[in-house]
Amino acid sequence: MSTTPTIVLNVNGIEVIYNHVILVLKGVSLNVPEGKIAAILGGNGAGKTTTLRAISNLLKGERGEVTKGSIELRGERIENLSPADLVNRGVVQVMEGRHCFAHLTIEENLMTGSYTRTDKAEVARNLEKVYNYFPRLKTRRTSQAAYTSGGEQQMCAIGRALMANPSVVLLDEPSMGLAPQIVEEVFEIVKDLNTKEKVTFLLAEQNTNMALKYADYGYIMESGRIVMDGAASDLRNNEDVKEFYLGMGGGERKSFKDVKSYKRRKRWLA
Amino acid sequence: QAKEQFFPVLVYRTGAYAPNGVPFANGYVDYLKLVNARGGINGVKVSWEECETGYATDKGVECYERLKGKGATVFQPLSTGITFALTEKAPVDKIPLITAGYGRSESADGGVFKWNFPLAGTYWVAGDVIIQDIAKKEGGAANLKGKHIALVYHDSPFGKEAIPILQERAAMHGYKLSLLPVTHPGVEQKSTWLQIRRDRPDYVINWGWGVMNSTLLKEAQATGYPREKIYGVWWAGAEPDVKDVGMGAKGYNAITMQHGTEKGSAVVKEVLEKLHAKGQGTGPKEEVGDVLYMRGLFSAMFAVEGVRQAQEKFGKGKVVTGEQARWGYENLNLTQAKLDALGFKGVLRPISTSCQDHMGANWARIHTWDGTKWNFSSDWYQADEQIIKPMVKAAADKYAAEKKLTRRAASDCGS
Amino acid sequence: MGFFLETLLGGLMAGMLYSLVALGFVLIFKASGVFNFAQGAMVLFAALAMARFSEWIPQWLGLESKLLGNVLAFFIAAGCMFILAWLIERLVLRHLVNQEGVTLLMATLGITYFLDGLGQTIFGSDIYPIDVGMPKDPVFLFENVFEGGVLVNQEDIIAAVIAACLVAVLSLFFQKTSTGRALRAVADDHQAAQSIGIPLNRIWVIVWCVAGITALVAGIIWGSKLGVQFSLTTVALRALPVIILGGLTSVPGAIIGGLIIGVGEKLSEVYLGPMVGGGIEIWFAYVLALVFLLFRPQGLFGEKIIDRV
Amino acid sequence: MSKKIGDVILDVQNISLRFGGVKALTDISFNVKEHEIRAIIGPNGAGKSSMLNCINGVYQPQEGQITFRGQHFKHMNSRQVAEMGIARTFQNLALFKGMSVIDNIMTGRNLRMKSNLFLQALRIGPAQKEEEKHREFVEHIIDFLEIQAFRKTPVGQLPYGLQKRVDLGRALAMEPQVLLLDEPMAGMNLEEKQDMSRFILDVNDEFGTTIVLIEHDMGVVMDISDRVVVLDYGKKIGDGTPEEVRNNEEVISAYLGTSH
Amino acid sequence: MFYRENGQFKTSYRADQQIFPIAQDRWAILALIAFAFVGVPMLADEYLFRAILIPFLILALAALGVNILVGYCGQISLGSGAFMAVGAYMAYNTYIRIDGMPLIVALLAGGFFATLVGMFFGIPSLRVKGLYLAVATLAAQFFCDWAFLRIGWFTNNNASGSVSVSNLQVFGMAIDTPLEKYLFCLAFLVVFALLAKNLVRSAIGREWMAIRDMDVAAAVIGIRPMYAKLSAFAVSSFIIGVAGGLWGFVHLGSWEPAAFSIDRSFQLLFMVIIGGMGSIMGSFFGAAFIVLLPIFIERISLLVGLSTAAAAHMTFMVFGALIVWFLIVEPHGLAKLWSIGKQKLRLWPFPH
Ligand SMILES: Nc1ncnc2c1ncn2[C@@H]1O[C@H](COP(=O)(O)OP(=O)(O)OP(=O)(O)O)[C@@H](O)[C@H]1O
Ligand SMILES: Nc1ncnc2c1ncn2[C@@H]1O[C@H](COP(=O)(O)OP(=O)(O)OP(=O)(O)O)[C@@H](O)[C@H]1O
Ligand SMILES: [Mg+2]
Ligand SMILES: [Mg+2]
Repeated sequence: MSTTPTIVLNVNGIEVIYNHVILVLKGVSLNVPEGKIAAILGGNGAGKTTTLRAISNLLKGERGEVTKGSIELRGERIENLSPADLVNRGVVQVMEGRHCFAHLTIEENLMTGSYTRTDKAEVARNLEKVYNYFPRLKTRRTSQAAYTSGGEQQMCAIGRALMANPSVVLLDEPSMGLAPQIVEEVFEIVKDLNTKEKVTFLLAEQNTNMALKYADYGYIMESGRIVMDGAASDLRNNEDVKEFYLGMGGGERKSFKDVKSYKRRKRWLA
Repeated sequence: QAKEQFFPVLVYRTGAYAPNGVPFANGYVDYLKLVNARGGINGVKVSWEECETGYATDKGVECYERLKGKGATVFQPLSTGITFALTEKAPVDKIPLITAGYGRSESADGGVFKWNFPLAGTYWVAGDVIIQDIAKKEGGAANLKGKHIALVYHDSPFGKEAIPILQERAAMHGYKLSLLPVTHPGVEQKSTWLQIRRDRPDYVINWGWGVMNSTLLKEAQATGYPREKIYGVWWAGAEPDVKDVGMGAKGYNAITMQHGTEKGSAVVKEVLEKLHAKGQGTGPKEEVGDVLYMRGLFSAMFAVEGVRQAQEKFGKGKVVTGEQARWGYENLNLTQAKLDALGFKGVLRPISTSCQDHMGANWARIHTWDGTKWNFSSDWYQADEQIIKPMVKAAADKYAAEKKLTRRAASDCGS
Repeated sequence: MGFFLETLLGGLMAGMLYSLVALGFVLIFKASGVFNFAQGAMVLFAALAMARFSEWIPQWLGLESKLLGNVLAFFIAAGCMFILAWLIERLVLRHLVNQEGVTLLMATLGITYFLDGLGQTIFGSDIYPIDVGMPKDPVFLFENVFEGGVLVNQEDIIAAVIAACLVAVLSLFFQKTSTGRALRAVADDHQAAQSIGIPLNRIWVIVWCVAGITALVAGIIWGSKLGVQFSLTTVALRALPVIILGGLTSVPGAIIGGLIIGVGEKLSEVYLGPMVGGGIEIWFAYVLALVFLLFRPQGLFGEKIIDRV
Repeated sequence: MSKKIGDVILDVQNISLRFGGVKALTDISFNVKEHEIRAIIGPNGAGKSSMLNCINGVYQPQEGQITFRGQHFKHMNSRQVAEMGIARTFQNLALFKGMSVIDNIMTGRNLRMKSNLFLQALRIGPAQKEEEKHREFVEHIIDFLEIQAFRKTPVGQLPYGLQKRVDLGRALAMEPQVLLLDEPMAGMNLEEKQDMSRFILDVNDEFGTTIVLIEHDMGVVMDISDRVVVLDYGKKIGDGTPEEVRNNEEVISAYLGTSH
Repeated sequence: MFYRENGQFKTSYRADQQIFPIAQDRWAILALIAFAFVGVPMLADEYLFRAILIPFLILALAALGVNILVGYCGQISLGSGAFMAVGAYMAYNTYIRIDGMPLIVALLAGGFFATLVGMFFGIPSLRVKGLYLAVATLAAQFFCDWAFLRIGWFTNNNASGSVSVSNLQVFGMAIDTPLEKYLFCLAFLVVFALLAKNLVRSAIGREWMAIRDMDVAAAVIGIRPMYAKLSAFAVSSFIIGVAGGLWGFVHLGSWEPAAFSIDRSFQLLFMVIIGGMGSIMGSFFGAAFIVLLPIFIERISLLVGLSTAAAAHMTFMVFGALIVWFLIVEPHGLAKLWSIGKQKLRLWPFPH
């Protein structure tokens, strides 16, 4: 791929403040090229979720606001669009913490995902596709979302987003709470959609291993700043990344048992 | 700058009771304007300020506090609840309260209620006269025996004021009295009327205020109860109560506080001429002379005449204090001649108060709605002193005992 | 017996009217999770608009026909409710996305104050009649069966039929259409609903508008019965036990709840009231609802309250 | 490993749990020995969380019984369970969002606070002392979990990972004998998982707390647990040491897949 | 610049557990209390006392009670007016039926009966939640309205159903003038605020908040929902009941059930939410807001020459609009706004 792909999402130096006082993002910039998978990595509280919320314009409900910088979708400024407008433009976010509609059944949850679409037949096909991806959902289709297990809800949330037939998906911690092989499946689905349907992904992940395995490009975030970015393969081979995020310092995987009683803290930022 | 006699005006021009509060307030203010147009009280101009209570007690108290500081002459709360609260405060602040036709019935006893003036009638007067009229219709009090009268009342101290007198009379005449409370504001009366349907009382007495009255008439219509058999208290016998029921209320009776709709009276003509013709009137011209407008008008007249009376003692042409005004109210002597001169000919009868009697008159008539307007339908009645006096005294004594008050000594009367 | 039947019927009719007001509450709650205390104020506002425009329009246009005046007034009042819905969304709800239930509830109380003031400013605070030609006088049924017959009001029957139709249409809408589903989603989680592209703004305008028109219908019926006056707002208090009994989220619940409450309070007032001095119906309605709640905390038809960790 | 694993402390016998038609658990039995770290694994919806809910009285199983320290229970009641010394954390973060970190953890001490309402209102003598004593304990936990900086922050504003830590802290504050952890490491990166593992091991070691752990990260499970139960569709399909489980065919096909 | 906690190190947990850990706050609050007791009496006139300060103090006390139930324990209640009424009427009965009953004891007795009634109506909260509970508590409101009108005993068989008290005395001193009444209410408020603050920062307060935030989790860590909820109802209605007694005895002097109508319940809930749920300070802000604002708006409207009716309508509209506006600006109430302000001040002049 020698031609530089077009940039779908361009986040330019944004600052986000919650509650008028808590400054969380301190000038974050990132680019997501068309048809690629980009990952934001970083520890707890680094600001990954906030970044995604800023893009999908869901900050308002959290009493946060973007105070500086700009966000562009295919060259169009989108800070003032409503989340619904964004979905109409093909950008859908899967929120952290599932957020299924508790009183609706799994199937109804999925169907709400297709709210913006009109072609019934296509929606039905899409629903089948989601059920294919997550057979578990099919068996629980008639139970209210609140009464399904954590993992089932996570699948439901992802499935629901896919029902919108998006061109850009913002995935916030898709792997959280999922069994290992489901995690793998989810990433396979991501890859699948990416290659077959050219869906662009921006994901925030803690599971660095998986993320870097499937992503094309990675951003590493700490305390509200991007501290490192690069092609996923480069990051995978970066010594620091290896040590802090992949647990392979010194080339070998450490047992969780041995981490006991000692503690390292090295950060790119003090 | 000449000093002015200041009259606070508590009004409610908004909320659930506004339809009735507004005409009253208009009349009240118009009269004060008229007084100035006539040259003041012996030359003393009057000034006033309205304060909106919304018929709420705590708002009323706030208004009272706000306006009393401005040298208030007298308060007229036009709400039983506010009256109760102010009854406690007025003696401390030495400001009299006029509650013409409402408030505590026992406050007619000036020996205990030094500062209260339920001028020209209390609820017990009203109840008494209604029963008299019913008795007359039935061909004498003796025929009341075995009759059934239902009291539909506003479930509040205001509504409950009627109960003692009706019970007293029931014990005398042997009619059956049933009590049917209606919860504020009175728009829900279905079960009341179901009960009336069942019991088919011979008469229904309506002790309502505000929207309760028109609702009651509509329900009466819907249940087919003859409107002729319904009697309203004087707060349930004005135009807003029947206007939108129209023909549906035809035949409905209400007691008057002496006056009815008085479009033809001299004072109304004067108001129209001196104020409304010059665009200085309050409220719509068409409503001048309506029942509640008249009530406001003469309430203001009482307030003013008391001051005039006080000036006799404390200095003509001077502004009097609340305390001095109180003396005026206690020594009112509105003869027919004086009233006629003020333009109330045919509207009011003489009123004279004393240290013991803070009511001053106990006359009333009945008027009846003919579908478009109120017409008098009875002669003058006078409430039966034999019945009411002891009741007033007993109730006042109870109040005094509870409050550890002693009756005013004779010597206090002159002050 | 005849009297019992009459009380029962009276209760059912009153209940139907409560349902009509309750319906407005349920609609908004179901569709946005907002417990709209302003419903009473909306009923008043709508009724005032109807009453006043039906008086003014013939004056302005010099119309003779009362019917035409009423029809025009209805549409103008409906238009007012639409504008109101739009303003409420613009100025209030939009800024309160994702807030807690109580906050939203308080906001609607704020709206109540505002509407109370506005309505009286524009339309006045007198009692105004609405005359849509409802028959006022009673009819008596079964006169040969029971002494005195059983009294019914045609007006009540008409009102009940209208309420029933409205409910049927609205329940179909909620259960069967995709918009209905979206509305329920919004009630569950504003943010998640936004995130999948449900346009909260538009949805809210629609729902409040529908609730506004329900309020208008309720206002016309109540207004034609009682006259339009400030006290109309208190009918909302009558509707509250209805909705908690029926379930905050259930349209049919509003109806069944209304009937139960209507019958319960009339029977209690007529048969128990005299023993304790009367005036018990209002608290009896609430206590009745409360007792039901003890057995079904979500009301008869409400969605089960989910608490799961 | 010098840890001495004791007798069976918690014994789950033939538990079955149904929700309408959904069989969340079918005839599950396993036991937990004193001082051990016992993991429960299984695919999503297998019934792991439901199992914990049965143990601490949130759900009431239709069949089976639970024995804790020799006492038999058909149904547990949450309060009883807490008093007996079983604490837990939650999969979906059940923190008290409006309260600060300290207050959240202090609630864990509430069971041990004895002064009555009047003393608390006056805050004199014993009430004050008690408050301070427990506060001290809580400060230890805060130090231990390294969340000193967030002491007074309302937990709702903390990032997910720290909230999980507070959740753990609240459970620890109860000084439980058995600690039930529901996916304590979900949503954490490697470093944080290491920290969390360290906390768990320390608790297990230093306080001798028995731990029942649900976790999807096989690395963690295999490394730190002593024995593992595997559930699938509400049924138990494996039980044994990590080694045994790892090589169990059924477990591999149902859960682990091939890559582990 | 001056508002810093830097350099104020706590050497004991006791020091850190103080109500106001920051010294500046401590001084400010002490100064405020001193001002309320000494300064205000010198400055205020009668109108201010009787029409504004006394109602404010009493309603703030009631709001405090409501806040405990609604703000801290999360049980939304619309029955507060009823609990005030119980407090007032029972204090009245205690006061007149028992000879030589001291005023304070009578007021506390009113509070005690309010507690009983409050706990009784709190029982449904064990099963019914949220808005369902809110509406259900209206049962208490309407029932009490009815009972005090209908049952003669409560009003000492007064024909009209209204009651009155006078000649109030405390320890032989008359509580007569506005100033005395003000100080009397202020003393109540300060004492109760302190006690309430102590409660909410103790174990019981944490139990309430835990129940509010997540009741299932609270049960799992051994909090008994029944105890927590009922104790919140009890404490809250006690305070509300005392406030009710003060409202009747000190502010009105004579009252009828309408003084404690459903509007009062709404008003109190308003205060709590506008002021800030779960904040003692918020109750004061809320009470001030709700008591002062309408008066203020009305005055302004009259000043600009509106008629009484128009001014009243304008008051409604502006008041409603302001409530909405404040909720939008800060859904967590004035107290939150205040603390954000303080946070900004702490950062000033170097934001972030
Ligand atoms: N609603 C909010 N109000 C105040 N602060 C918030 C809010 N949401 C997040 N924060 C703060 O913003 C910072 C970044 O949070 P964010 O949720 O974006 O982190 P994250 O990288 O997604 O972490 P995690 O991996 O734990 O999800 C955190 O310090 C958090 O405390
Ligand atoms: N209260 C409930 N009502 C109905 N069904 C329930 C309830 N709780 C759990 N279930 C069902 O029981 C099954 C087991 O759920 P559980 O939460 O125990 O799964 P889990 O093993 O914890 O899964 P995960 O790893 O995804 O958290 C699921 O299918 C779930 O839908
Ligand atoms: Mg995140
Ligand atoms: Mg689980």
